[in-house]
Amino acid sequence: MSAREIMYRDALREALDHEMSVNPAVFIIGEGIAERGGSYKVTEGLLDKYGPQRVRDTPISEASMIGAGVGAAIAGARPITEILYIDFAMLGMDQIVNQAAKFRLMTGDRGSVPFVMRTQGGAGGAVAAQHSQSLEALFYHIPGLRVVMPSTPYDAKGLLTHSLRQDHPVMFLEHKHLYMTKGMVPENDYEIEFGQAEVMTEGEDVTIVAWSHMLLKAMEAAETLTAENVGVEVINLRTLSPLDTDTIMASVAKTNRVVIAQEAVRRGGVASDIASYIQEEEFYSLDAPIEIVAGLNIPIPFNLSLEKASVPQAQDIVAAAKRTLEHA
Amino acid sequence: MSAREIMYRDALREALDHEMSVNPAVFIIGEGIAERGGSYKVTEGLLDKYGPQRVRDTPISEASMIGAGVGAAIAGARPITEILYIDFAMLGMDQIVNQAAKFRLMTGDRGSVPFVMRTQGGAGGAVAAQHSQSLEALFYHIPGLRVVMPSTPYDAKGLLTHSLRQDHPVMFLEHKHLYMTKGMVPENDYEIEFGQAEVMTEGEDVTIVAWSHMLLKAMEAAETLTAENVGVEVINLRTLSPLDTDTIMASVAKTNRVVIAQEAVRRGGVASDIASYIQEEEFYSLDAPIEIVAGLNIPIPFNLSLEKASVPQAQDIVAAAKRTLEHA
Amino acid sequence: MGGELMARKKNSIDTEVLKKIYRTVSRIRHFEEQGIKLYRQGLIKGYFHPYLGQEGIAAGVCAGLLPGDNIASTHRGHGHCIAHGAEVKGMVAELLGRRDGYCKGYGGSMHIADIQNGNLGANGIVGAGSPLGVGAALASQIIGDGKVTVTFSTDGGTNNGTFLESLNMAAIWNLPFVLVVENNQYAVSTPISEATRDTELYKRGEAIGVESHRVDGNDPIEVYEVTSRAIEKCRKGEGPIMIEAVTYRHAGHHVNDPGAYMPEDRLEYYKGIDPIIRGRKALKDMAGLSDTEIDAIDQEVYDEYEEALEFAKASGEVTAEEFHEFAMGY
Amino acid sequence: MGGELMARKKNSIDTEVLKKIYRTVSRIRHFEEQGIKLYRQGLIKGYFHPYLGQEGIAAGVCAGLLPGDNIASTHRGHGHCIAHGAEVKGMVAELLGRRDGYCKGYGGSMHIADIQNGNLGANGIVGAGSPLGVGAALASQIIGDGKVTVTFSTDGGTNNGTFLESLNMAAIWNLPFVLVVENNQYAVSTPISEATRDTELYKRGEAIGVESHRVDGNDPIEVYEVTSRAIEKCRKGEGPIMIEAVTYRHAGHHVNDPGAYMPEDRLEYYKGIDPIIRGRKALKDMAGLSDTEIDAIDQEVYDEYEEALEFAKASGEVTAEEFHEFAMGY
Ligand SMILES: Cc1ncc(C[n+]2csc(CCOP(=O)(O)OP(=O)(O)O)c2C)c(N)n1
Ligand SMILES: Cc1ncc(C[n+]2csc(CCOP(=O)(O)OP(=O)(O)O)c2C)c(N)n1
Ligand SMILES: [Mg+2]
Ligand SMILES: [Mg+2]
Repeated sequence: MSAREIMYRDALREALDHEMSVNPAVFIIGEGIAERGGSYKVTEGLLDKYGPQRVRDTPISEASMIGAGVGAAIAGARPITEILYIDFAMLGMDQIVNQAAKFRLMTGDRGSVPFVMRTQGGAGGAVAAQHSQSLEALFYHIPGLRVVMPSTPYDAKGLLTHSLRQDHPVMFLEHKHLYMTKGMVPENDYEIEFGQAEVMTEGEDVTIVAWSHMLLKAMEAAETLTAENVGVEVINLRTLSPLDTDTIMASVAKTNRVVIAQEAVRRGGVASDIASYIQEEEFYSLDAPIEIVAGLNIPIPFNLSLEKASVPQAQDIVAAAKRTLEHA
Repeated sequence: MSAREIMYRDALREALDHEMSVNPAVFIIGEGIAERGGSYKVTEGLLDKYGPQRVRDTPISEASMIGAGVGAAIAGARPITEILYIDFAMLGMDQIVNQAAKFRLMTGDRGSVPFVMRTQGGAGGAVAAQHSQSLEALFYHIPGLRVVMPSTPYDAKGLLTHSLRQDHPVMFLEHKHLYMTKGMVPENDYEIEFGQAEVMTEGEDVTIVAWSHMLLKAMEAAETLTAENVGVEVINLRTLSPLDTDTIMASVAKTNRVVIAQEAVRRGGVASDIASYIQEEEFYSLDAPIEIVAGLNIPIPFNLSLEKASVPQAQDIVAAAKRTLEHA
Repeated sequence: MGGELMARKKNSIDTEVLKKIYRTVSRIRHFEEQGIKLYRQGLIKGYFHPYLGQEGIAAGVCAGLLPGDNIASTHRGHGHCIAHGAEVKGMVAELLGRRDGYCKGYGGSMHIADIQNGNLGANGIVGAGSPLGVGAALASQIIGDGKVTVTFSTDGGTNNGTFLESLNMAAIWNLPFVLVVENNQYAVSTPISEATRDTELYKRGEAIGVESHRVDGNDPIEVYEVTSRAIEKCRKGEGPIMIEAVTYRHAGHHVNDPGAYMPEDRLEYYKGIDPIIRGRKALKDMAGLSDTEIDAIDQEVYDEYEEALEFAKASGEVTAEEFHEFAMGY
Repeated sequence: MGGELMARKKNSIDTEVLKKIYRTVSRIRHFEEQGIKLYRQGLIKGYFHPYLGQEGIAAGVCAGLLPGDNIASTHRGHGHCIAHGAEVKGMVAELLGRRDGYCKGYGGSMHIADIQNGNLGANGIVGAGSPLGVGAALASQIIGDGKVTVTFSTDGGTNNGTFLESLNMAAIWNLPFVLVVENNQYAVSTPISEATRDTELYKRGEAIGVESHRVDGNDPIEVYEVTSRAIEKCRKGEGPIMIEAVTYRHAGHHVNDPGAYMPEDRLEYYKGIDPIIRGRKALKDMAGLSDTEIDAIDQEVYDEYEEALEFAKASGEVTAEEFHEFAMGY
């Protein structure tokens, strides 16, 4: 049961590997995931271990790769479809929104869709407007989908393991800047259930809510703030849907101030939704307006400096936290 | 310049007709829109008047109908693509999200996409999970798209006319329950610019923000509340993106209480985003938590009573308004 | 290969199979005729797309499937549901929106499904069943459950890009997948000749290396012969196969569509080669049944429906409270 | 029609056209070779998909277009951009992310566009250019501007469903649209034989009634002959036409891909029929140019690039403030 430091991508691979080893119905399809081991090396070695039936390269047919995953899930398998960039998932939105998410209702709760779509989003490295989006809000708005956004190697493994053992369609959203990050991960298999946020640091003055790569920036901001004697409670959401409102509300009730940090654009993002619950449930606790730190309302430009200017940085979170502290 | 009472669908047709008559680059494609005049009769008669070049039936190829509209717009025409149900727009999300919305940025502001996608959403008449959605939030989150949701015949004509004269991609979202509603509409052409909400009723006690069909329920709620001596200010947003925050904030600053009513599901809807701005900008004006009245977080079921139970009714708005009044 | 109707001696078919096929045709016909009445009475709400005239396809195809094989269906899905073994009572209850319906009244006509028998559901999105069916076939290949999946699609559905994408995927993986395209020559009021230049849709399968056939969809026996062979090939790992079944609706697109755009003479022609007529003829010619014996099958069908209707009407609706509860965990 | 290379006397081509084609091939070759250096120096960021080896297609196709005709391009789009008349300096500036780039540095390699000359842009979504190009052709038909639109697509792009959907739409409307599928036999590392059973992609066009051809994409002259006739047919209202141009990359998928999966002998074979070699040969055989004269063209190309690079390096970047401002109204 020992843990050791490994990379996020290795943690993901361990989850896939273990579930494939114990459950012959688990399989994975995607572009370049077999021989090539995937663009981020998450599936490396799985072809050799599980063979070409269960680890398959696909043509460039995102809509049908997703649809085939949904169909396989309906028919009793445990498919994973890997989509190279979350941007390309737009090609399969019908299968996600109209099929996967609605099947359980449409069948009167008789059918289920234990389907996992793995993909990655976020800005990073000048890959421009169509390879840099953070689109979790689109899935988050669709009832029936589980939206999972691990920030750490530990979460990556535990959440992916759980995803492959539960019965609902999961949008498992990784981040291109996280694959090479490291953290302690147990060797054995374990599950992190959905809807269980983690309080990363405890503090009395301000709550910072974050997910995916933004958690790292939140932690960085927390360090800066702590050094300035501000008590920061950083919450790692892990899953957006279901959302652990209990943990959020408990923290806000204590700190009375909140910053929500998301990489996605400000307009219509998940942060707004979280804010709407907080102001509803903790109206009288709040000492300051909820601050949302988010991306600019514009597609990500190619130029690297402008890309950086388009998404929030740790210093923006620090500034927002300080703004909340200016209120009495 | 006389106005007369006509139906929402007729108002839409007048806008199309007028723009087609003055601008030979305006054309419309869709399923059954030519001979058959469209499922809601919006395009009736246009084939006869403008011929089969400019009024075309398409195969059932939503992704490419939308993509062709985008391409035609880029190339200098003024296309309208009609999508029968907003649910089917999911098939064309790549063209909407990755192409139409991003083209202006990607071309360094040299290209533009004067494309209008007309479609309709909303529950009504037991058409079940895949024909009943309110999906405006998905477009609202994508920078570059204009999201237009007329509630009245007057707005329908003025907003569609404006849509066809401006240069950005427009998601023009109608509602299946509005086509037969009536209202006063000028005979001549006129434009309603985007981002100009209308205050429908003035009042001192509570603001109700709504759009599309929900505005009618908001007006109904306002009547009930007025009869009980509650002063209600109903705001008809008309466009979600751009959003007229000035009008909203001015009202909230006056009433100190807000209800936002949307037909879409609660989680991750546009209402949450509006709430997030209000709590930010009018934190100290608010006397009560912002109330969001919205659909259940589940796909729309077939059974008509359950359908009705899934989307908000006027009485739910009344109840929410009263809850805000319970706060000091 | 494609394009030519496969010639074969029809008298080699087992009488029980012939009876089964006819019973299915009759059952669907009666279900639709009665359903239209219920719709006109306001008892069925929403959309109702009758399968009238096309019954031979569902009946012929499903007679070649084994219990538990999977099917994915279309918006015009009552026929497929019946043909793949659903009980009429659960279907009527569903169309009436009742709790004893196959989908508890949550799905309705456009989403009717019968998971237990392998009917993965009707679909409100034209063409969406193709990738779903390919996925089910993929699951079977990986799990090794020996099942074949049939997706029923439509002429309109072949213009949804997933037709190409998913059939191509099925092909490179040799999946146990049969794509049955019901070419009824219309998409609502748009004739197929306005939707594509080449109305021989099976060619689209051939172009990507898929064995493809065109059959007379109004002849349930021919449909059975061709598809049952296709299904067996797929079961042996020689899939996928595409079958275009040419047919015609007996009515408008949905109950409220008078179908005025359908030329009289064409309609008369297709009514003359009605699957009921064909099915009866087959029972007489190939199995030696008398009219009385065939009428008895019809009578069973009518009786079954009466019972089903009573059952359905007696069923309650899911309450708003129950539904709220369901929504909480959705 | 499709499948056979169209035979034709090549000596009927005007010398100026031959020179233009060669100059384009040379320009693209140099642009890519220098671009790869800039990339390796860390001056170009993001993705860079070289067009090396495929230059004959862009050069041959665009030589048949008129100024102002529209093209839609792929993720491997530098060649198309150059061939359709873009200035190299604006292109280098774009790849360096500078304000004087064609897209102010907002687009980069994957989105390079040249709206003024009718290049509607490279595309980061494989296959997405097909509906866009069909739309542009539709606009031309309706406005009556006499333009033809070419969409450059890829073998991988024919597996995106919009390939079928949009080509079918172009067909029923007889649009002035040419779909050029650059079949370089790979999608990243996946060989086409693993992506589809039938690697003769032009058949997919034929199956929906579209005139379709297969050409040697490494022969710019053959490409020019076939596509220029196709373009003229489209201009007369006899479109659309699909052209599959068979080719091979000289390198990996992008600069950082060593392309180890590409068999040596295949690569050597294709390098032996390189469009530069072919273009030079055509200039000699058909127009009687000397090596010196051809080298002079190359020299012009090199000089032009040097200037362009200086221009690009001297160009600034859009500031964060300016970008914020732009975002406000986006
Ligand atoms: C993707 C999509 N587009 C449009 C519709 C609306 N619609 C429902 S049925 C239909 C016509 C379908 O024609 P076809 O696919 O040939 O099937 P048929 O009705 O003839 O059985 C249309 C356009 C839909 N349900 N799904
Ligand atoms: C829809 C989509 N899926 C996946 C990718 C990632 N991707 C970029 S290029 C490429 C391979 C493309 O192969 P092909 O289409 O044949 O073009 P080529 O690179 O050979 O020119 C892939 C998979 C993408 N850009 N778009
Ligand atoms: Mg049809
Ligand atoms: Mg390729």
